[in-house]
Amino acid sequence: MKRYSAFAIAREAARYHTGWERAWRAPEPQKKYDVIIIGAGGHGLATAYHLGKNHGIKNVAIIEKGWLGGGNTGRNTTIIRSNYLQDPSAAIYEKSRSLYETMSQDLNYNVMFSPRGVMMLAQTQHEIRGYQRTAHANALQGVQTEFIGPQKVKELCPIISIDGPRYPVLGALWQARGGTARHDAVAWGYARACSDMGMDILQRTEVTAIRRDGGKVVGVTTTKGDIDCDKLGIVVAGHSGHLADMAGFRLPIESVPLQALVSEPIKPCMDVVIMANTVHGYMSQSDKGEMVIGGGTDGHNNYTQRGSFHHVEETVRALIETFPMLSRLKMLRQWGGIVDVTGDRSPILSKTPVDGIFINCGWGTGGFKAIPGSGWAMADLMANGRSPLTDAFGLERFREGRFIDESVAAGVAH
Amino acid sequence: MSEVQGLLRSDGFVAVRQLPLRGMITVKGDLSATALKNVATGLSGVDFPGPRECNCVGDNGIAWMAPDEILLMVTHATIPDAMAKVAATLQGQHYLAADVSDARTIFELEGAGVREVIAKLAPVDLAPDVFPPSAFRRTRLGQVPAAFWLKDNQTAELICFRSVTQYVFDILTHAARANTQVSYF
Amino acid sequence: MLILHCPYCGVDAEETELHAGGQAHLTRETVGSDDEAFEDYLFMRENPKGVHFERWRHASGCGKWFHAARCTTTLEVFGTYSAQTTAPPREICDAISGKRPGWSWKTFSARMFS
Amino acid sequence: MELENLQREDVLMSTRLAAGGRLLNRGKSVRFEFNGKHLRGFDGDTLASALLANDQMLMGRSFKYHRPRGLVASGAEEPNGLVNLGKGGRFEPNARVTTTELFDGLTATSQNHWPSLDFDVGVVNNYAARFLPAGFYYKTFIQPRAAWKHVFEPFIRQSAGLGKAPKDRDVDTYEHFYAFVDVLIVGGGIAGLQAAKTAGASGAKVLLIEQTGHWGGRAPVDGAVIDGKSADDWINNTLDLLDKMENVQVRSRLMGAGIYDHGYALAHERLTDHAPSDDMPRHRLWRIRAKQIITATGAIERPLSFAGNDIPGVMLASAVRDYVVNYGVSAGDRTVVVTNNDDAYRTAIALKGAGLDVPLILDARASGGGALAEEAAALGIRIANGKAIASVKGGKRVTGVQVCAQAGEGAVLEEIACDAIAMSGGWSPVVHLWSHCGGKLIWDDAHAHFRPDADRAPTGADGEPFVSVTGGADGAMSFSGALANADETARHVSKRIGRKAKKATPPNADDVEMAPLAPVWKMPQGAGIKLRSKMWLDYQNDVKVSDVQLAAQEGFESVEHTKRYTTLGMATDQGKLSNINGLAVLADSLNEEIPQVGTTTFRPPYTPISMGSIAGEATGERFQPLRRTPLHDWHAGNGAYWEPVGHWRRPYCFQRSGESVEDAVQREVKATRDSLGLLDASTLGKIIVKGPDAGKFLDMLYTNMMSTLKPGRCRYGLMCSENGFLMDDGVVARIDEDTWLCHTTTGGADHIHAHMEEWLQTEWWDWQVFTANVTEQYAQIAVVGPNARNLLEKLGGMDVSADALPFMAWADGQIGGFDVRAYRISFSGELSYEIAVPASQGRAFWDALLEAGAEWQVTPYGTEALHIMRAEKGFIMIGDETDGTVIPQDLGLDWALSKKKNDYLGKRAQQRSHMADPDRWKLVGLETLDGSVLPDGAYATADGTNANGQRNTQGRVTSTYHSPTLGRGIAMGLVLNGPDRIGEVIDFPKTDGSIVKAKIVNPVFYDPEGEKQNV
Repeated sequence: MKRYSAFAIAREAARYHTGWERAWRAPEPQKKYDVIIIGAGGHGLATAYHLGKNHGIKNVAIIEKGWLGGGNTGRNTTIIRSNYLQDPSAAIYEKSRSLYETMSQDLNYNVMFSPRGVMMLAQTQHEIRGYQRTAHANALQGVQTEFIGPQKVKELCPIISIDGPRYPVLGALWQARGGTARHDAVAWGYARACSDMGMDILQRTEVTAIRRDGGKVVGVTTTKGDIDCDKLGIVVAGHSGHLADMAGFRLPIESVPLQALVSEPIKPCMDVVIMANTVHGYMSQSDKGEMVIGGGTDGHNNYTQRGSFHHVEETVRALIETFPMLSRLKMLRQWGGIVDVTGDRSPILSKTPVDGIFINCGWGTGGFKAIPGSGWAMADLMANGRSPLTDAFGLERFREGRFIDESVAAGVAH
Repeated sequence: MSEVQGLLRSDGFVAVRQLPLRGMITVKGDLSATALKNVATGLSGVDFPGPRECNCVGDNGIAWMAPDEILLMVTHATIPDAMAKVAATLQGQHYLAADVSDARTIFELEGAGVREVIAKLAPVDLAPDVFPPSAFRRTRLGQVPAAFWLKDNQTAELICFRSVTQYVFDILTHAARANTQVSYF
Repeated sequence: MLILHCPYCGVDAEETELHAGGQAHLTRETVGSDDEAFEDYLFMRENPKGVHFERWRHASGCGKWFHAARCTTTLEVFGTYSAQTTAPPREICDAISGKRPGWSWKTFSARMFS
Repeated sequence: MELENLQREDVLMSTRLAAGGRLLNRGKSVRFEFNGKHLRGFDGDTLASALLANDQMLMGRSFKYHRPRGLVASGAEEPNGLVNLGKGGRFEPNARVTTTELFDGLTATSQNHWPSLDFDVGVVNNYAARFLPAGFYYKTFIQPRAAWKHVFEPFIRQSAGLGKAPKDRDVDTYEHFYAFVDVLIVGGGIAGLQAAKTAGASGAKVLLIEQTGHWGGRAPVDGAVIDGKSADDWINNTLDLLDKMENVQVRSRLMGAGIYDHGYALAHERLTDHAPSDDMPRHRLWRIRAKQIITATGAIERPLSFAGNDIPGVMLASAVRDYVVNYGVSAGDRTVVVTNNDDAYRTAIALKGAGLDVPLILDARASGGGALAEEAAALGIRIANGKAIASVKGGKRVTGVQVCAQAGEGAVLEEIACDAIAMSGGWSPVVHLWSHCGGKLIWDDAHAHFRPDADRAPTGADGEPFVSVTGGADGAMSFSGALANADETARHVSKRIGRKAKKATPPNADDVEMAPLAPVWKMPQGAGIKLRSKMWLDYQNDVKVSDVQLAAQEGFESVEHTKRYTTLGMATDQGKLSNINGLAVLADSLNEEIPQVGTTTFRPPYTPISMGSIAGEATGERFQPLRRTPLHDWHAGNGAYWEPVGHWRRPYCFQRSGESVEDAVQREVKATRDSLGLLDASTLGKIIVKGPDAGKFLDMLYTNMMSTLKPGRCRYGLMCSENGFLMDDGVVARIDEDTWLCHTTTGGADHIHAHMEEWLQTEWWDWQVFTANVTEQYAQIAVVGPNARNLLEKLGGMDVSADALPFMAWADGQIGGFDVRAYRISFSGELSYEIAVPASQGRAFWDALLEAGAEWQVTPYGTEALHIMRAEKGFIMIGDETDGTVIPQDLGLDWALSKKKNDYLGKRAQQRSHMADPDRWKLVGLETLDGSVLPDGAYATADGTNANGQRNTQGRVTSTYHSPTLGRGIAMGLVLNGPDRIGEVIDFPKTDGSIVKAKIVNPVFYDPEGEKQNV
């Protein structure tokens, strides 16, 4: 694989860039792999990457129904933070955030990780207390956050209106080392690295059946024929229930649309990521200049990748209340993604009732920030049968009543 | 906007007026039972409404709220007697009657554009052939629950919860501002 | 932006007047049921790509809960009906089978309670 | 030599023609300002036509290379003409000049350049263009790690973006409107008008909407003759006819923005953009429910890809024609036309007709054109068939073209001086609205475009198609074709809604014979990489043919990959001009057919709509409902420091002048404990539960027994979710044999009522129970403190003595002449009554209490004093001690969990292993050794770290206050085995790392025997 660098670009420029090679191979499937990962989204590719990098397991296929990175990886609002309340969440999200810091170098692919800081606004007394609690928890979890006052909020984000009228900003939970990254690049960078390790990324290949020998998985049937494997990872946000059904087990999952929108691009005016949970909206400005805005989920199952417009209305009016300047911007584009929501709104990284099948799902609205950590942990789980980062996220927790509930800190799990 | 004796009022292309307290009793029970029908019509002096209808003359009326619920309207002062009458009549039956007069605010909207003022705020088809006078609708007005009916093609009465009186007045007034007619209906 | 017909008050209500209540026809498990049955009752959901039975409340209307049969991939609504049932009525099932040949309530419930 | 002359004349180009301009009112001159220059236009101009008329072709700079950008189009598809419009509270970035109607006093500045439009430093990117191909950022700026955030990213962000960020609060207002129709028709061209006519004739309710301020679309510009009349006449007749139809509404300046499920359509109306006004809404967002929707959105002309096709002066042929015919403006004096189809000849003919020079028509088709070509030739215009543009000469303005053979590799045959180029690569139907809700497309080889596939239309709630398409949007490329198609579509749609349109023959238009188009995706065919690197696909985002080819070469084979890798079609025009051309280049690079490659997804809105219109009326005071208690105004007038609780505002405390919030709270607590306090408790939920099965129902709802409660008595109850967690609490009063009144928390009122109804309607529907939420019927006031009884007795009317009204009893009666219901309950540990009066009496009763209570220095207190007093008593608070993960057992509330009942909501859940775990954290009191106040939300550390390196913990603070009563900090918290560890001291680190030591104590800090409340 030719390394990317300014020099490489200069070299290629001389010949009008006719010399660049494919970022990833387009192979035909082998008969058998040690590990098959279903789903070439960020989480699936990251899992494969870490299987190879951390555990030397490189005879791996990643099977993708459509195009790699074509699901929620490329449809989210790219927020990266780890200021979660509960220990298990903080552990995996902080692992993830730290991996983001070196991802461009690790992958030799610029994923544009921009640690510009993430701010969760406290606009009620209840939120203040919730975020102060989170700040205390984070301090013991090794997550660097602080609770800041309204003036600091205004300094960090001049376009915000801190004096209401309706919901004055009373403070914020501030994680200076949170930020954003270029979502597509994360998938592309991992894909290029996996391909370079000899892994096969099989795009436009749909899994139509999961083959078992009694209680153990032996392979999958795809639109390109049968492929055998020893271990199978299901990492298909939005379609997890469907795949689990094929494998013969059920999940505590519901799939709902989550909506997002962007404004037309404007010159830089906001260099932080803002989350306002009382009014429910979150926003950052992309490098292109668009205000990237995320909102809520619909309350009903829906696989159309089209949400209901009134959620967009709720989000936009809420953000205009806190950012009056938005009113005269225009909405350029709105879209929806399908997210898997679990009983406690925390993810599932777990063994399954079928021997050899592992599942990674249920990230709800918070999946992007977790990609590298989730891949790291999932690879650990698949290679070693358990991982300290995934122990708390097992399927059995619902039976035991041992939930990981993040909503308690007045924070929603975006 | 001005305040006359504490009652809100604004005049745009449609006038928005808060009306004085009206006696309102939520009655839940078997709407097909004669006793219930009789006490309701007896107290209000109007015919018992069919589904999605409201019959109302002045302060007295009956609105069909749900298959097992009506809103009985009487003059505010007569509430104690009305409550007693209902209790006496329906005694022994399974029913619920609650005085909700003070939990509600009632507005009157008056003007040729009354339909479109409501249509700016509620997801309801107010076309004359679809929503004639005496049609009654419980729905969402802006961000709060509300119910309304047309007394005639110029006049509507609208009920909301007391705590959001100011909000409902504000959005109605905004919708009724002069020069903002849609001229749709 | 869905529109559903409220079988109680007869209003065609739009989504903003309704409250979604999740999967319909769950059987309540309680004291005496084993952990698995109880877990199923609380958390395991059909979440189908296709025909789905769900609960809705006409929240800013007559306040009644009702059931809807809806396709989660096309959002086609096959019908709405009383919430006071433990299984979809025959005409609803027929309507669905008419539109989705090969479908039947049994296969649905079988998967649901397997 | 000739070229030099042209350079000099350059400044004289593009002026208003002496005659023409069907949309202009030449009688009315309009003043406006661009980049500080004071200019004039006419009423009827767009900002684009007015700027052009003032010789202002250069309008902005491109996104990436900051290349000079001029007008390309005349409508919504314009990618380049974007300006900062207006000032202050009416400032709008990225306003599209082609859809901005000129008005007197309009001010605009160009965007994305520094220091000036003519000299832009950012253009260095242009000289470096060869080093900045598609996706170059992914390949560089990788080392050193910190550089991206601090060096590269700021630079890229600065040069990206377009307009300036608005600074001031919007001074305009917005609103929504709901419309319900049988048939919505989007697009007011001749097809839309005809469809409205036919659908209207069926009696259906029809709404016809048009995004611009005028009707008829392209037909008048293209000289259509319909039923022997000029297009303009036919349009006006038709409008009159529609106006007479009661069941038809036509609206202009109303753009179909998006189509959503179940017939929901979004339309954006611009009421004052063309005439700013303070007393009208700027925009109105229509939410339309249509049984059927017809999109008659027409088609958009495609550019041709030749080297230098982005130089100002290169425009769509149709746009050049529009400016001449509609606005009497010439884009240039010498215009070379280049095309692969007949339509562009109309431009040459129109220009000639306007007395302008057309030195040459380059027709890429070896076989040339049809009737229109002959007409052009007859006018003496030179036509070169099979010829193409090798490259365009010029910098900030076209100065000439180099001609080559389309079939070749670009060898220059001759050079022609010109100052404008009118190009046409064919037409693409506007399929956006069709596609928003799932409509699929098919590839039409003859016209080389995608058009809607009628067999795969969007389907509605009934599973049947609800969107149809007609006219140019359906690929009908002739007038008569469009009209016939419109009539047929409208009939079909009418049938779908059970109506029938009267028989009538569709109008007939004279069509010229057209020669077939020849797809041309690259010009010339064999262009080498040098030329391909100068062929622009996306003008705004600077995406070239070579970029798309590079993406394909690197394996970005999905159209979505290519789009995201190159940013093709991601600009503010969302690829209206570039998508098909880019797709064709991609297909070519992959050796696939265009339909195999497919298109990207079309998402709403069709063109960008204002955020303000989306928020509608919900701004400022109307942003959200603010719920007010009957005493709200008194609070507001007496120093209330508000705390939002749900949509309510409750006084946190009442600040006196010069008093801090903290001092006020402490004062209120002391005054209440020492003498007499009043609390507005009106927000507490009050729900009547009545019926033969009400007791049985409440026994299921509450963890404790309610059926055994005696009439006249009250009982504190807990409610759990079916998942076992404590969700609400409150005092339940039994009113009579079959009636209970349940108090809930403030936040609980609505959702607990909904919770009750849910169980009654969906699980226990055979139980005879009715409920009613009467929360707002009453003003409820807590009269608290040693003098509470004295106050009520002073007002007189009912016996409130310990015997007549003992603790946890209630009674109806009169106090001070008010009809009241008095509850003898206490949440403060003091002698306390909660008195409910009808809401309309609330304020008067409150005033009476204040007046009579003066002798005991009666003190209204807020929520914080309430919290402190309940904490001093060790009472839990929902939302403080509970957070959705806490069960009653954690809070030592086992006494409230009935052992007699074999079932209640949450009981089974609480038997699960984790909830039955003896090691759950349990409620205790906490006292700092130094008397300080424990930090809110602090955790107690345990030894060591867990497997993930996180510090182990053994408890946390749930509420913490300074107690004025005890003069020290007190707190409640959940601690591992807490109740068994009374007296033990544990560590609570602050966020700064310093440790606060606290002793585990009994949570009841004040009057543990309860003597005070029980007097």
